[in-house]
Amino acid sequence: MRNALNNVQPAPMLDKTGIARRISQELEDGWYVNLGIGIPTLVANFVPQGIEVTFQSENGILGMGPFPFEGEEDADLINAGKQTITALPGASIFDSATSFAMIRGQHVQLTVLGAMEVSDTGDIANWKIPGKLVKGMGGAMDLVASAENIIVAMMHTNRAGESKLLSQCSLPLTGVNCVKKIVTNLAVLEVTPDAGFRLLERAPGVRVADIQAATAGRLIIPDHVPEMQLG
Amino acid sequence: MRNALNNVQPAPMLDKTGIARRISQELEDGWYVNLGIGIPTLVANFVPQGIEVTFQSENGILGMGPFPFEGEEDADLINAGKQTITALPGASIFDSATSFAMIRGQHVQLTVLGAMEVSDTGDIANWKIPGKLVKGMGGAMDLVASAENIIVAMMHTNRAGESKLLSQCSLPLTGVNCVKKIVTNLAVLEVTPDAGFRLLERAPGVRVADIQAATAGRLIIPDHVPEMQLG
Amino acid sequence: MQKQVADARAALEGLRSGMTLMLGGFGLCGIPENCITALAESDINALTCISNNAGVDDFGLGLLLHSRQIRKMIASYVGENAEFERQMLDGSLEVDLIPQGSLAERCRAGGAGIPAFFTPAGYGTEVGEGKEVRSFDGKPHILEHALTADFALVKAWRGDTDGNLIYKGTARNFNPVMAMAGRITVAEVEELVPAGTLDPNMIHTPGVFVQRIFQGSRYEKRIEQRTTRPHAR
Amino acid sequence: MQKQVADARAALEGLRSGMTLMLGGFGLCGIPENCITALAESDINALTCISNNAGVDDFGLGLLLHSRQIRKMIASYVGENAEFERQMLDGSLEVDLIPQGSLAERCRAGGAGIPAFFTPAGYGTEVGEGKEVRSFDGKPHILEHALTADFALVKAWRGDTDGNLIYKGTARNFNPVMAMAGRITVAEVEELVPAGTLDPNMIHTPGVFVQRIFQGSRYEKRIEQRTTRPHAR
Repeated sequence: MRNALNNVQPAPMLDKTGIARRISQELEDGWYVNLGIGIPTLVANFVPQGIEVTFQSENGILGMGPFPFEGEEDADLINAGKQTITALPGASIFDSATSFAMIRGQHVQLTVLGAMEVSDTGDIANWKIPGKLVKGMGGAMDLVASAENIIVAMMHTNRAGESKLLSQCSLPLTGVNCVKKIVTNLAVLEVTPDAGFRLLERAPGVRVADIQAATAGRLIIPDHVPEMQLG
Repeated sequence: MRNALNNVQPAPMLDKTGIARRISQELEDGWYVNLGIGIPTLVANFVPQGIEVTFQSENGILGMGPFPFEGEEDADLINAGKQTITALPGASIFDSATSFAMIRGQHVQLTVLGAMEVSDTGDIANWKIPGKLVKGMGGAMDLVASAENIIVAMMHTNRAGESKLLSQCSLPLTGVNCVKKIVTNLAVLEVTPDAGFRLLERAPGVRVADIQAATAGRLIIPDHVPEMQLG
Repeated sequence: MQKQVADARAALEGLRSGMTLMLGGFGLCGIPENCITALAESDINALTCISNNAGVDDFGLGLLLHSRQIRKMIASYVGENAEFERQMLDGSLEVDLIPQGSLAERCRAGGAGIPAFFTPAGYGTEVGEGKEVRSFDGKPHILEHALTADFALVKAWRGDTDGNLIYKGTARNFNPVMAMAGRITVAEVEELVPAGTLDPNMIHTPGVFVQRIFQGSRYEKRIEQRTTRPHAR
Repeated sequence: MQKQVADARAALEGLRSGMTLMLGGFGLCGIPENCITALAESDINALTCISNNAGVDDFGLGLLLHSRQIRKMIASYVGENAEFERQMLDGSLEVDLIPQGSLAERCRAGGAGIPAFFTPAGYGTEVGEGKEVRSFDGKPHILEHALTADFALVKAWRGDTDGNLIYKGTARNFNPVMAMAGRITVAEVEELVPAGTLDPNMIHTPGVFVQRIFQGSRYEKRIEQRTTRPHAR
């Protein structure tokens, strides 16, 4: 409730790090996890103590470690964001077909990725804006079509202040009926099978009304919506 | 024409080694070759001087060498006939899916295998006899369906003296329209696209009439049928 | 998350009668000997076993046939086993024969989330009967479906505690593709080393495909056809 | 049969304008630098290039874009290249974007003689438009077809004179699957060794997939995103 008294600006909310921290609570011991570019990448910094997860990068590595020390960069060791990385003990390297065999075959338990829009039936759009230059979908379409658990990490609204949680995506789709959970700067939401974003948690200091105002798709609001515990 | 004068027995013919020697003349420099069990295996002993071929065994090795010296057998190094083998310099080992990717993807230039029956349209039957115990097709169906060059190595007739070169196979098929060439104890024959075994060569001392008598399928006999040159 | 278990018995926890198993190996080369022994000592039965071969009478899958623990066998070649013959003839063993390459690719597909693919193998034969046919570039192909298993039992040469595997020689064969296709994949290895020991660049089966791993013991590694040449004098 | 050739120029003999090429690499990691340079120095054009990315403005496939030698690009992600953008907008470059996993699997399929397979990736999106849809276990999939190329240009770390290849780190990426799918596969390697030097058990691409091989020179191996952490003090 801090900041709530003199609040004339939009409600307090999480920053990108906060979103990543909240998502890290979803990790389970022994999971293999693919993190997309942007906010999802930050999740690797907040793995809870006592659990072990292995990060996969779809260009062909399991057991991705932190960035290398200065001067120790290896041009032959990068992640899917083309960043120089390191390999942890127990890592393995493989080709692109094997990498997506893991993903498509649901051996990777969790995918975290960003989105431009998510619909209340779990559709996701994150690769193309008509009229703007297309960069390509990379591995996103394979990831969203395959993963059993897909968490979208994104801001609740776009730069124009419009909701990114819609009843139907307006942008070209990356995948349909695939997103299970969404963590934004305002809330944690679950996509229910019968359509609708079920509000699970509020960001610290954020009111249900703020979330309602920022959500264009159907929002299911339980009687009690706890505040996120970021520990 | 030796043996032809006092010939009361069936015409002279090649033994299994002779068939293998004749087939070895079909090898071309740089080819990757898969040899089936039985007569085909013998072909490896007669690779012509000056050419280099690499033998593939479908259980997962390229660059198969000769049997190991006594006492040097390795239980972890066998061929598809479950025989202990060696690996030559330049060999590579791979899994079964990769092995058949090579075969199905036509990276292996020649397959030599045995048959119970071949039809004059190139059908082959070599895996099952109704009423007898089925052992399974192993890799034969993949090999015949995929290879660009398939040479069948077999006796011209079965133990009952019946022709194995038929207008239609009577046994369950291994593959259809796939056999290109047949080398038997009596002859070399080519399967023509418009159906029919074209007689290319006679085994030493064997007469065209002998071949005709032993061939049940349509036989196309050119004016001149040279005798095999086994060098 | 501990993947390492003590032995085959611990590794097979949850394996119940009626389940479908994949077992790596070609002939007796690269078979999961310890797991097979543990199964033979159990009262688990009515198994569907997917394996390229069915062992010999007194070794490999032959042990499970002898004890009548196998209800159905999916294989490409089963010609080395008299017990197999008996049970197939008396109708107690169901048998599905699959071309070897299709078997391998169907396992890989099962592990890779590819539900079905077209292959030319078996077209025009009884293998193709009842299957969808489609021509590509004028060549007929049949549609084959992925195979998966409740448990995949594989054997590797070396493995680490994260489940990374390295096979030796042609003992590799079906093991890597079956490792991919098991809902629970159990790897038995001749030598188990701590994670970080193996070169990440030289892993045959990445640990993500392996749920349980143990160091096996008393490997017989029988040779089916001991072929040699004499030493030159 | 000699697979070893002197250099990229010799390796590309027979590569003509209008052909379809596959080029290994992910970003600038593991790209066939020598072959790309040789192509840039040639007057070959109107190429269809299949590659996960399209290089950057002054390196990798960007060099061939700059010289307008590419007519069509088949890729999954092309976001690092302003020249690419210009040519796509002015209509001189045709672009086909494919999900990365489908791209990899389609190349493997091309090399493995699998003409088509079902995958869930792209269903319900524009990638799936016009493609056959079929549900397996209640989940919709689309039918994707194999890709092959007149030439596949791959880069490995070490190779031998029989064409066996070993890649280093994540420079492996698309190289092994593209090596399988080229009618002529050219491998450039950082170190070329005599056949028999490499451990047969540790080959990533068996020589059967490689028709020509040479030791490259002057590898730049550019880093796109140099990310580091400071040394602990």
